[in-house]
Amino acid sequence: MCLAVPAKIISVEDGVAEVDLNGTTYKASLMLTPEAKAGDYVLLHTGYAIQVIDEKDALETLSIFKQMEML
Amino acid sequence: MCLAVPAKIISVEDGVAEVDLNGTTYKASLMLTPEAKAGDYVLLHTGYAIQVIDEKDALETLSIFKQMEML
Amino acid sequence: MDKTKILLAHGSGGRLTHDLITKHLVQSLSNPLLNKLDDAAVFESKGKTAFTTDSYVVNPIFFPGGNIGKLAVCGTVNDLSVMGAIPKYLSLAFIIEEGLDISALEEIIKSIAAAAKEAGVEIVTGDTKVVNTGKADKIFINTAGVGFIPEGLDISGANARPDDAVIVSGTMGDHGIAIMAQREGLNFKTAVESDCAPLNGLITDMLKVCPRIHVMRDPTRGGLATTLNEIAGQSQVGIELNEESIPVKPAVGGACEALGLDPLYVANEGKIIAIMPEKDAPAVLSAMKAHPYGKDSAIIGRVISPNPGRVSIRTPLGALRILDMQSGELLPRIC
Amino acid sequence: MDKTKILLAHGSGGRLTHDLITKHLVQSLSNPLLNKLDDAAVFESKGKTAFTTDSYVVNPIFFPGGNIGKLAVCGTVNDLSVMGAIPKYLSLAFIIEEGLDISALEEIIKSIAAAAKEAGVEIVTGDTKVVNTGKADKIFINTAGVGFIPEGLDISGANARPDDAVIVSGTMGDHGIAIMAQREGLNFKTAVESDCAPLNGLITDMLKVCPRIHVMRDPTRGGLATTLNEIAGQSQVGIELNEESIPVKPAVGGACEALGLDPLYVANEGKIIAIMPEKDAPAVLSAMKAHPYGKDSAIIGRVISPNPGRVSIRTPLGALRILDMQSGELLPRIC
Amino acid sequence: MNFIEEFRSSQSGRTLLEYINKRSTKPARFMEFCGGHTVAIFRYGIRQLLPPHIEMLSGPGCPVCVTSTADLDKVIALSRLPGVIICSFGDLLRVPSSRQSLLEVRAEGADVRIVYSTMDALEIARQNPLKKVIFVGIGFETTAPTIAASVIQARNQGLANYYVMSIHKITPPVMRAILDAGETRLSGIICPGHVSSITGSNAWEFIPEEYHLACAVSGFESLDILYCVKSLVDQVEDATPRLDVSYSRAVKPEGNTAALKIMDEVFDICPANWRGIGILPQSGLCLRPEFAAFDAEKNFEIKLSEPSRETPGCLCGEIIKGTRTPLECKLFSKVCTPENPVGPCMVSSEGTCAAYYHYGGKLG
Amino acid sequence: MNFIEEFRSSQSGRTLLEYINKRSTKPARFMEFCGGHTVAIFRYGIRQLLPPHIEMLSGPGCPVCVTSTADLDKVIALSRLPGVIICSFGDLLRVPSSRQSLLEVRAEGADVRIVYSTMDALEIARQNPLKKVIFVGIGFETTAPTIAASVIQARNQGLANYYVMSIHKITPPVMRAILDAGETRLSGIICPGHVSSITGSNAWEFIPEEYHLACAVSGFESLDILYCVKSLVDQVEDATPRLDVSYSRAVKPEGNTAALKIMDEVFDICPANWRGIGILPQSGLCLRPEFAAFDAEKNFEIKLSEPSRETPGCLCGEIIKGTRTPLECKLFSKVCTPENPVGPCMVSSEGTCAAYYHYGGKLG
Ligand code: SF4
Ligand code: SF4
Ligand SMILES: [Mg+2]
Ligand SMILES: [Mg+2]
Ligand SMILES: [Mg+2]
Ligand SMILES: [Mg+2]
Ligand SMILES: [Mg+2]
Ligand SMILES: [Mg+2]
Ligand SMILES: [Mg+2]
Ligand SMILES: [Mg+2]
Ligand SMILES: [Mg+2]
Ligand SMILES: [Mg+2]
Repeated sequence: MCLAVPAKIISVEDGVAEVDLNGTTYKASLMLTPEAKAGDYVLLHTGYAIQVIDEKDALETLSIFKQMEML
Repeated sequence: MCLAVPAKIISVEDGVAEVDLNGTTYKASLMLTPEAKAGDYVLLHTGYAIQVIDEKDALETLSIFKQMEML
Repeated sequence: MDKTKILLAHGSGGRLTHDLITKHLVQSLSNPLLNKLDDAAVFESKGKTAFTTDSYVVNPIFFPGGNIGKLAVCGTVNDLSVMGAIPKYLSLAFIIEEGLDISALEEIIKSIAAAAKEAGVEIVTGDTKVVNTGKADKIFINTAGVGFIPEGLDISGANARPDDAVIVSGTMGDHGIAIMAQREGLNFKTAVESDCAPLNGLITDMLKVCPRIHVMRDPTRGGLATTLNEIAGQSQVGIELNEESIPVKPAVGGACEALGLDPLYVANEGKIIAIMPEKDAPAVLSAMKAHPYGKDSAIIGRVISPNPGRVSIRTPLGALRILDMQSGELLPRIC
Repeated sequence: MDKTKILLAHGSGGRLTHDLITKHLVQSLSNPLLNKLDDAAVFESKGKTAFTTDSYVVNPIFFPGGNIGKLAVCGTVNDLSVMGAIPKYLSLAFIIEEGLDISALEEIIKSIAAAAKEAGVEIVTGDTKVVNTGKADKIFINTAGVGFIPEGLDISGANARPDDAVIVSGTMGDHGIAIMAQREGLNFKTAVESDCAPLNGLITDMLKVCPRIHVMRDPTRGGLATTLNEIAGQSQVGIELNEESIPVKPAVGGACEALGLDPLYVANEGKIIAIMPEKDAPAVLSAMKAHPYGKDSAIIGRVISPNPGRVSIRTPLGALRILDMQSGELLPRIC
Repeated sequence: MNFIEEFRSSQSGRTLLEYINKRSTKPARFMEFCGGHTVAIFRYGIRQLLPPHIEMLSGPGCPVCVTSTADLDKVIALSRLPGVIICSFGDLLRVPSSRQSLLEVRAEGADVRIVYSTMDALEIARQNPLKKVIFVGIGFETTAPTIAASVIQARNQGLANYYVMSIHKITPPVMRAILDAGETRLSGIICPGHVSSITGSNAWEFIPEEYHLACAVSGFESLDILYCVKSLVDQVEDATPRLDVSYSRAVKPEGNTAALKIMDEVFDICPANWRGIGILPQSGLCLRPEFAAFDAEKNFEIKLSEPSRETPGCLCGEIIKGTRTPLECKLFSKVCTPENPVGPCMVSSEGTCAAYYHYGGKLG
Repeated sequence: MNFIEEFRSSQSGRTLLEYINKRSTKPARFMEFCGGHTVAIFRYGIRQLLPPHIEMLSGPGCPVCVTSTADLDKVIALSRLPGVIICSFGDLLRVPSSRQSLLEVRAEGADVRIVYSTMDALEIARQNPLKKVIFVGIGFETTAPTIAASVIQARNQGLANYYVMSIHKITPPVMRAILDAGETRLSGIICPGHVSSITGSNAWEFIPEEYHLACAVSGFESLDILYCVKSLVDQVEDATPRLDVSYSRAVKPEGNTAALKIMDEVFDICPANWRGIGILPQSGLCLRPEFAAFDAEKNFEIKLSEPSRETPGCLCGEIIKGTRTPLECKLFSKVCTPENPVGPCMVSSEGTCAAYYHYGGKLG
């Protein structure tokens, strides 16, 4: 029951965000992530944003992969 | 609203008759003709027997036609 | 847990669909063309080819004299046959409401196989869709059919000519009344069975004695009256019937009296109208009467020049009145 | 009072049916065979003939990229074309739920006419049934089709041979995702349109450069994965795909991620799979890419001897896993 | 004997026609009150077999045709209420109200069911305890007792979700209204057969007594009608207007007393709105206060969105009164057909316009 | 950057695999707790690319698979009540209870609807005020907050016809139960990614601390999983069990406090019945008494016609605990297929048996 995907918040209205994933957009309630704002990436799960994605952390992880590749 | 057809009572159960018309049988409530009994012909209208047909009168009428034909 | 009811998954295109097709359909209807399970069946053909389709939505799906499966084969076989074609190949497409008992489907398929066998046709291609509960009525069937027309025939609704004789192959209204008797809310019972039958055999016998038949048609929905009106319109002729010579079973007449219906508007599924030169009528009539599906055949009228597009009927008292197309649904009435 | 909605009477076989057929259908789809309104259409045929049927129950009936009418023409045209046939004649049978807006029916018929024109086919015979509210879902359409196969072709799902190349004509899953986006209760929007298209033109171009194509099939319900499994089963060969080379639109991928679906199981209505000797693949591929309906074509895998009846897929990491048939309904999932 | 075939003998029919054609010398205008007779006369082709100086007029005896637009609008409004199932006889479904027919609201999703009998409607009520089942009670004295019987059954069985919307009408008052208007200069009346089997032939004694017109109660087979016409011709030729009963096998002078009693128990006499004629006092049947719990008018708030309107151009009102025939209506068979009926006389199977359309079209 | 493609790069994947294959020397058994991981591992074909001495075991992390027959029987019983609409996620519909699945009761006429979100279920409740809408709440900490959010919305909006049947479970207790049983002799744990994005990675600190096992929280893309396996291999090789987070873009030590607050507001912790494991204390979520009005168990009388029974022969219980694999089940792929699943591990798309069936079939 834990399928969640990253999607980007395009707009927010009444606590419900429009989020985009490669050109397909979904409604996502922000009840569980009240801090999320337009431009943020959130984890979308059953119509709710359950977490805001930390871009800095993501880039860090990716750079570890790059470093490993270069070894 | 006055389509009614003659049909013969085959059996009666709980005030509802089974009536026959040329081999097709219908249910007919006898609420409006409580005197009707098996063997009688009744006028069937919207699932109710609305009148018992008077065979004697019918034969009389038919014999008038026969007399006219013979003239 | 083996399934006893049709689920949406049976129509999803996946393995359950595949299993339904191979287990239930291919096994019962088996023939080399169907068994290939390609996107289309491929066969050799040559010459004048007849092609027709009908969907069957009859309610109830099982009725005295048949079921929706038998009907779906016979109806399409008959539409080919009345064009003079020898029916050969049928397609078969189901739309099933989720929840249908698989045993009901099996029985329907059995009837399809039996009717196809009797008619000498093969089911060569098919399709199965399943829709949610409440989005269809148990099962709908479509069949399309292909048949080949022997040289020398020219049969069409547009070919009726003045002085042609009009023959029907039996009693009118049996199918419609048999079905109505099964409907909820119509409290009647009747021994009448649907006349549902494949008529290609009968028609072959007719064409043997008279390849000059001008028109054949099966008077299904709308009944004899509507079908004759269509023919009168297509051929731009008048048609005059004799009310007393039209065969109607007493029990069908009885049912119609009480429901306020006219048997000439009630559907048939195993009868044909045939129109041909008057001189050929006696020979055709006796060929028809010699066939089990035509034993009650009768000459019921003739084609006339006046009143093109109109059907008229001579009443027992000798008056002539119009016999129009059916208008609206055929509703039981009490007026 | 002119009718704006379909009533049961439109399917009763009487005058309203007759009017519906002549006014709406014959006028829009007019051709000499149809206009006769006989029980079957009659045409000349010769040689290898392909015959197929499908019913269309798509919900909603209008969707980005088409409607049920366009789909009903394209689907059957494609099933004929993938057998190598030149599609010629279609039958058209409606089952309509009482209450359908007549304007909706008109729009559907317009699309049917346009799609038939594009595909170069004629609707030559038809049928219309109307059922009570709640007994169907707005409208169901069945088409059957007849086409003729030129000499020298031999295309069948049973003809795949080891070392053949597997090509698809474009991106996977567009139709299914476009339809799902329209469904109530699935809160997503997408710019993806149904790929619904008649593919006979594309296929003609392909056969021109390579009449030796072994298999063609349109991956509709069940998607690429299911269709390839069917072919692997029919031909008793293995098929090995390369996951990275299968074209999928980003928005389709995005929709599938969130719904827990795999685009390889999602339906297409304007794509084909073609399987042919490896040496012919480049020529076929460039013919396909030159056609508007094939511009995203790609070689996605090959036929192998091991694992007959099985489809496997090489993942981007280089592992090989089974790609099974779809099981059950395609349900959005959240696991 | 099945009391049908015997009364359709073509031999006897020809004898009766011969008699009529010989006997009749005076021009005469006969009105068949009952729509069932209108249809039968057309179906048997009787009109064309009578002497040309006998004119047959159709009267107000089709309950559908005389239903006012205002009453139908109420029925349509009821059908739109949530949780309601409308039950009615098939005849009523195609009749246009100010804007729509029941068939059309059904196509829009309303739950409208055709029943053959009020017993079916009671069964539907039993099977749908969470719904409210409204039976639209339409018809004359023939039918009203069957609706009354259903109300009594609903009461006895404690069926709390069964209602009747009563548009029933009774026939003698409208007969008087037409005769009083005197517009049609009639020579005789064919009195309704099945109405009379309930009311008794006595109900029509006022016709010869007060209006000095020939009259006879007729059945619906060909011989019944010809026998009735024979009687009217005899009365006209002899100038001895009286009440004859040519349908004595079904019609007694006192009618069906059991049915009359049940009808009287449930229904009160009240004014009714007759299409083309207007409101006639004491010509309708409404539920008695004791049965208010079953009265749709008392249990549902019927909101009409706009005032009712009759269709302009339609002559139904005149046709019902016998002062015009459908052939005089400009819309007949051009704009107004059974598929697209403008007025109720075209839609009802026993409507005069429908009978002219189906059976009366000019031949040759 | 869309946070998907970047984490599927095959080049980086190969690099990570190379690293793992080089670094790993000791035999190791890793359990992926989460069914989502099971599916991803199969889909990417990761198992066959790891060194042969690394064994991957699937844990109890599919909420469908761990639902007890007894709980499902209750859901089926609810679906048969008149006037009820059952809403659930698609995953649950095919799971067989003692006798039937929800798909099968739907085919028999029950009103069972698949929703994508509890927001859809709320909308269905709004649109069907005369019906009772029961959402079957299934899932772990990832999903439970969204159900809690729906209950709060229903309360705030005064939606009186919305109910939740809570079969929610929480994950740390079952993880402990499995480790306590010790049957599987594990070397490390792949901790659930999306559960942890709610609970926070801190929830798993007990694994290295109390059980001295390697562990890391993983995401669901190929690189996430490989990166996590790399971490486990490092920990095993270095014998330094610790809690790593290879999915730090979504998982914080403290988790999602807003979601935890809402979950805590609506749900109380209670015992739960885990298939194959039995009742574990403090491992489930039930509605708090303040929300009793929304609790399906408190508002409907659930009558079971017979005692619940597990299907004989099915090893789901063992498979969930990681002590057996589907290949050891006699029914696997013969009697038990996704079309005719015997146990929930075959029906759920993230069930171990389904993953083996779809992706793991032997090739060549
Ligand atoms: S023909 Fe039509 S419009 Fe004219 S009077 Fe009759 S019902 Fe009215
Ligand atoms: S294969 Fe089927 S029966 Fe065996 S353990 Fe898995 S779910 Fe149970
Ligand atoms: Mg046909
Ligand atoms: Mg037909
Ligand atoms: Mg198909
Ligand atoms: Mg149904
Ligand atoms: Mg036909
Ligand atoms: Mg097909
Ligand atoms: Mg197809
Ligand atoms: Mg047809
Ligand atoms: Mg619908
Ligand atoms: Mg195909």
